[in-house]
Amino acid sequence: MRRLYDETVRIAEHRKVNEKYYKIAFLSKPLARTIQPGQFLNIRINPDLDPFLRRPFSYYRVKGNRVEILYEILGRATAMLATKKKGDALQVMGPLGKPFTAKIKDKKRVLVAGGVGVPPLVFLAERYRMDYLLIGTKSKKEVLPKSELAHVKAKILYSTNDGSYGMKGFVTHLLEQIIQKEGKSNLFIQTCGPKVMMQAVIAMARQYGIEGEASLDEYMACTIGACLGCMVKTPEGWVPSCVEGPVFAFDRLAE
Amino acid sequence: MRRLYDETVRIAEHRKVNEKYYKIAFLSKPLARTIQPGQFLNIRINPDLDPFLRRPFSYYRVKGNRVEILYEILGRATAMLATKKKGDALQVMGPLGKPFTAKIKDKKRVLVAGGVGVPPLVFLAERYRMDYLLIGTKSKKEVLPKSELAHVKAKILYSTNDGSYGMKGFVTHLLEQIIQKEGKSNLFIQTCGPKVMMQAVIAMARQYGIEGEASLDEYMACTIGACLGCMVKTPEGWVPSCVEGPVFAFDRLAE
Amino acid sequence: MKSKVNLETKIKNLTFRNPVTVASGTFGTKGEYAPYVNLERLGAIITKTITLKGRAGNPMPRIIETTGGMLNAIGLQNKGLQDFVEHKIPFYRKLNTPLIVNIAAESIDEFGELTRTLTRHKPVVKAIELNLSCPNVEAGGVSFMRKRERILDVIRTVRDETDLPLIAKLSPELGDVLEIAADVLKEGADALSLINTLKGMAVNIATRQPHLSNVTGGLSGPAIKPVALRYVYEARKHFKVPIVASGGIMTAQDALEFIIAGADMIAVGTANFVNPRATTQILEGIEEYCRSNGIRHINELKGSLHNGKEGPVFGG
Amino acid sequence: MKSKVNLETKIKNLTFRNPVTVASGTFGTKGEYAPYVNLERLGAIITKTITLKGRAGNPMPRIIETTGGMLNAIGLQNKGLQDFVEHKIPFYRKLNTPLIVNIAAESIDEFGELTRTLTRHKPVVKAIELNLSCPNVEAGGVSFMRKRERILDVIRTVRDETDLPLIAKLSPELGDVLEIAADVLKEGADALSLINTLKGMAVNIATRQPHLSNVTGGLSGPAIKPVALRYVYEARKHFKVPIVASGGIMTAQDALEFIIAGADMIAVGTANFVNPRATTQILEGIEEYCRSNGIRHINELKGSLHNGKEGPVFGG
Ligand SMILES: Cc1cc2nc3c(=O)[nH]c(=O)nc-3n(C[C@H](O)[C@H](O)[C@H](O)COP(=O)(O)OP(=O)(O)OC[C@H]3O[C@@H](n4cnc5c(N)ncnc54)[C@H](O)[C@@H]3O)c2cc1C
Ligand SMILES: Cc1cc2nc3c(=O)[nH]c(=O)nc-3n(C[C@H](O)[C@H](O)[C@H](O)COP(=O)(O)OP(=O)(O)OC[C@H]3O[C@@H](n4cnc5c(N)ncnc54)[C@H](O)[C@@H]3O)c2cc1C
Ligand SMILES: Cc1cc2nc3c(=O)[nH]c(=O)nc-3n(C[C@H](O)[C@H](O)[C@H](O)COP(=O)(O)O)c2cc1C
Ligand SMILES: Cc1cc2nc3c(=O)[nH]c(=O)nc-3n(C[C@H](O)[C@H](O)[C@H](O)COP(=O)(O)O)c2cc1C
Ligand code: FES
Ligand code: FES
Repeated sequence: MRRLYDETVRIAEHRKVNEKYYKIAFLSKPLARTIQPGQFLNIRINPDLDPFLRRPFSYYRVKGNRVEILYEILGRATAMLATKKKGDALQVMGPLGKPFTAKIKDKKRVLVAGGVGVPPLVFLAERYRMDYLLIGTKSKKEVLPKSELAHVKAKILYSTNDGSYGMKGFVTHLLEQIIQKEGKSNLFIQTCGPKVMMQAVIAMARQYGIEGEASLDEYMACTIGACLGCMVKTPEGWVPSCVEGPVFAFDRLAE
Repeated sequence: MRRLYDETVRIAEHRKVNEKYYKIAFLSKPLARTIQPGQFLNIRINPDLDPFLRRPFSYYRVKGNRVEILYEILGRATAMLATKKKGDALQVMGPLGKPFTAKIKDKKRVLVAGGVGVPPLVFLAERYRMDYLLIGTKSKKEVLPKSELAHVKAKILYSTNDGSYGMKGFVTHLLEQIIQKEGKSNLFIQTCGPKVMMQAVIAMARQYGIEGEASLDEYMACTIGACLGCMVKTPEGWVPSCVEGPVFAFDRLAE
Repeated sequence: MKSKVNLETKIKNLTFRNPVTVASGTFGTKGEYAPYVNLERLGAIITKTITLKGRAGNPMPRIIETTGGMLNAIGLQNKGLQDFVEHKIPFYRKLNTPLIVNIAAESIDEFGELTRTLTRHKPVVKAIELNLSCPNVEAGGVSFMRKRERILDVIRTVRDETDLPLIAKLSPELGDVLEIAADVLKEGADALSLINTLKGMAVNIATRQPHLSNVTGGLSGPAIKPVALRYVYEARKHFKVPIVASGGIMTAQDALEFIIAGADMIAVGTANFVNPRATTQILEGIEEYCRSNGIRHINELKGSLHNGKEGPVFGG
Repeated sequence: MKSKVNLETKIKNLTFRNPVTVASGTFGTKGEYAPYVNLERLGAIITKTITLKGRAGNPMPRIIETTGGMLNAIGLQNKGLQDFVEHKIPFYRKLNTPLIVNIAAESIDEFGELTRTLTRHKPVVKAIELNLSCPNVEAGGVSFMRKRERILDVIRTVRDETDLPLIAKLSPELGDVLEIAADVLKEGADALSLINTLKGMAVNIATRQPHLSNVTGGLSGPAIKPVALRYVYEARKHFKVPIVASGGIMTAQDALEFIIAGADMIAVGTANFVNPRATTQILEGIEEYCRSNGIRHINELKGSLHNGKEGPVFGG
């Protein structure tokens, strides 16, 4: 049987990291044990019935018993989460899902991140030696502060839509440059971010025949494979992305 | 047109007064202007949709711009209210309803209070010279601390169901004693509390032919006479207790 | 300067300055919300149901909160037609906001008389909404078939008595909403009002009694919004007539969902109790949305729901 | 020591150790909730709907939150009867908890075949729940009359094929619930399951698309609790058969409301997603309530709703 928990935790730290992201930290032994980047938590934000469903968030960082998540306000529930204060309680299910592949032989590893996909990839790049971490944002003010990226073991490259930081344009342009520079046969891509971004990354990977993994963020309810709400089409048919994913090898994703 | 407001206020003070009551204070000019004891507020406890309806609470004390309410936890909404902290926002409609009659000639005034009826009657007894304030509780631990009653201009008598404080029994026994002592033709009763208590008080008043007023606490939604949810039967027919009350002369209440 | 959005909405030959109105029975009888809302900013006002003779309604408790909504069993308390004509019409005559009078009756004759009298007050009464579906006064055990027959009789009678726009207010408690809608439109109704409350109940586990004296009541509020939205959407697919939508509209977002699904008028109901300024805030929110989406006339938005996928998705 | 409360519940000749079960489609296919709940404490387990052949279900998005509930349009995704028999039955054989298999089909013949096969697995399969009302696969525009005829055909066919207890799961989307209940009981159903989801929808105002790929979906959760409770109460007044209740049961308080209104079994559905320990917490809460109210057998509580006023009240 999988080891799953549903813990009441107290917020130990909660702060706005920049224009885009908020960070919440809490302490929990069961939720911090043997966590791999790419896994996630399912959080009941209020003890009452609004929001009604929980919301999934990736592990952003785990140190000892301390768990951090990094989130952005996208709708009602995340807006409510942002009003929580130190000491407030959250009800948290985890650890959920399958992580990113940690060890790939020989190949150079490129992480491609955007939006809500940044947290798990920063976690991955802190845990393991990566070669590149490409981060795409709209503008400079959404770029994570240096302090949050101090332990990343990878070369970080930025793209912004408005050119206010790093390269102007989409993060796939950065990826294209890396592919040109490093050679397609030498790369392994791991990506998480907005659907359109991941679709572009996967399309490029397919074009060049590069292997990789994407962490999908389907809308979820149960997060343990019971509701069949978050299915992803694979060669074996529909599978729940909360259990079989959220990380999927590119070649398991329908074109 | 009535002067009614719906204000966002910040909790300035929130504390547990004793085993039974919590006190919340906030500052608001419009909600503190020309308030009479017996009037009430309708409070949206959470900015989200749970609890769904607002909840009515009597004015407990008004000093300058400072408004206090005193409440007990009776169900879900009041339990949620109890989790609010200093600085949290509440959405508050008021001032609502018709107050207790302030000035009655000659007669001696007896206030009979229990449960959620204590706050408005303490307010009344701080504002105007009363003769007696009778408070019925289950036991000693629910009796308001002296500090909360320091400014009451009345002789306070207690009854407790278990006899742990004041007279053992119901508050109507105290009332009976006062009637015997002062004579029925000399009294005016104002009461607020649990329905059964008020029914007993009114029955006794009728028996002795004593005039008085009761503040009813019907379940309410709109609190401005729009939903017809809180009606009380009077000689003129059903009237909304949120607008025509909550204070009603005994002789306007159906037997 | 803010660009102007045209929010004009029509039912038959009647033009409303904007689509925001109030749901019957949730806005008082004359001006209870005036301290919070400028009544002359509303597109229209729909009255609480008026019956021929006054009704005392049900005993207390008449209301109880539920998750995301409330149950009510007011029982159509009102002072009757004569009181309405004498005391309410003069109030609305002075108000520059179109008045829609909601009526119900126990017999066809009463429906006829109500309609005749209200039609005589045409300069003030701009349209009639027929409450065909109040769950709190319906005699129990009436089959869908019988209800349908009764409804058709009502429409025929009322249509004969007036040329005022007739809005038929329906609820799933009556039977198949689309079937009934088709019927009432055939018999001459000009518009649909969707939906009235759903019949529900709540139990007090401490006393083991129903929370409402009437046992059951009508469920309203955002809890029923998905159901209301679906009926508006389905009715829009089938019929071209104007639709007055009600069911859990709390915010401009909610209102916009209904408009996109096909509603012409937005009736704000239970929301008034929770937020007394809901109506005008919703109006402002609709305007704001139109402005920021380059919509110059609300008609561009109405029924604009489309189901084209925007590119492939992994689960799509 | 805590006094023991007898929670035994029966459907026909079948005895369950307690009334707490799970609503079809909300508890996975085999043991997903085992990390959170001791499955052998449940009174019974009801499976997700099984169809004869596997079904792929609808594209994503299949779910969306609404106020106090959610919409789902899973579309009865399942691997079909054969997979169930081969891979799920062995799992449940080892589990000391009665299994109720929920089935649906597009034709009478398929219903027959499903029932025949499941009846052969009787030692494991203890009862059959007929999903007569899934709003996500029903062909649109089917009239209430046609639905009713189809349902009766299904019951007759299935009754002929099995002596397992038959539970008919209904929803107001089928027509008049009480009328249909009377029909299905006359044709041999042993129990009622009330209610399946209500059909609803939600609109994304940013894209002006429906939130669900299927446009509409089934509304579940506490939003529909008042409606579910009312149907359980009404069915209890009319029929003596066991009733399996579902519709927004989140807490023991909710469960107790349903039991007092007349439910025999409590099917916990959407609540599992919000609180994975909902089932056993509800069980404990029911026991606790019985103990503190001096109830020694759950039957004392069932249908104990009474409407006697406790003395006069000012509005009463
Ligand atoms: C496995 C997984 C891991 C995630 N990790 C993170 C994380 O680490 N940090 C973070 O900020 N967010 C993360 N998300 C996304 C997060 O769950 C959503 O942002 C959140 O549920 C939005 O809730 P809401 O009520 O605020 O917005 P809603 O009102 O539900 O939606 C508002 C908008 O947010 C977007 N949205 C809604 N749900 C999702 C979703 N599941 N994925 C992406 N966008 C969505 C849609 O564009 C929608 O229009 C993750 C999602 C998944 C499935
Ligand atoms: C005009 C007025 C003034 C009030 N002033 C105060 C006050 O100053 N302090 C205070 O603590 N309470 C006051 N109340 C009562 C207060 O509004 C209720 O206690 C509150 O609404 C309960 O909400 P809940 O969700 O916690 O309980 P619910 O879950 O709604 O109910 C739990 C239990 O509380 C009781 N209850 C519910 N509603 C009321 C009600 N309207 N009146 C009395 N009992 C009720 C019932 O016994 C019910 O079973 C007042 C009520 C009214 C109408
Ligand atoms: C307290 C209350 C009273 C109502 N009275 C009436 C009425 O008299 N006539 C009527 O047609 N509808 C009545 N309704 C139904 C509303 O007009 C509306 O159709 C329904 O509540 C759904 O909208 P909502 O969820 O926004 O409230 C009433 C609703 C409530 C909550
Ligand atoms: C995600 C989901 C899937 C469901 N699948 C089925 C199903 O396959 N068969 C069925 O009869 N009911 C199904 N239902 C309905 C539930 O069994 C239940 O009757 C309904 O949701 C009301 O209960 P609830 O509010 O507690 O969830 C499903 C409900 C949900 C939320
Ligand atoms: S969220 Fe329920 S199956 Fe994935
Ligand atoms: S609470 Fe609505 S009329 Fe009194």
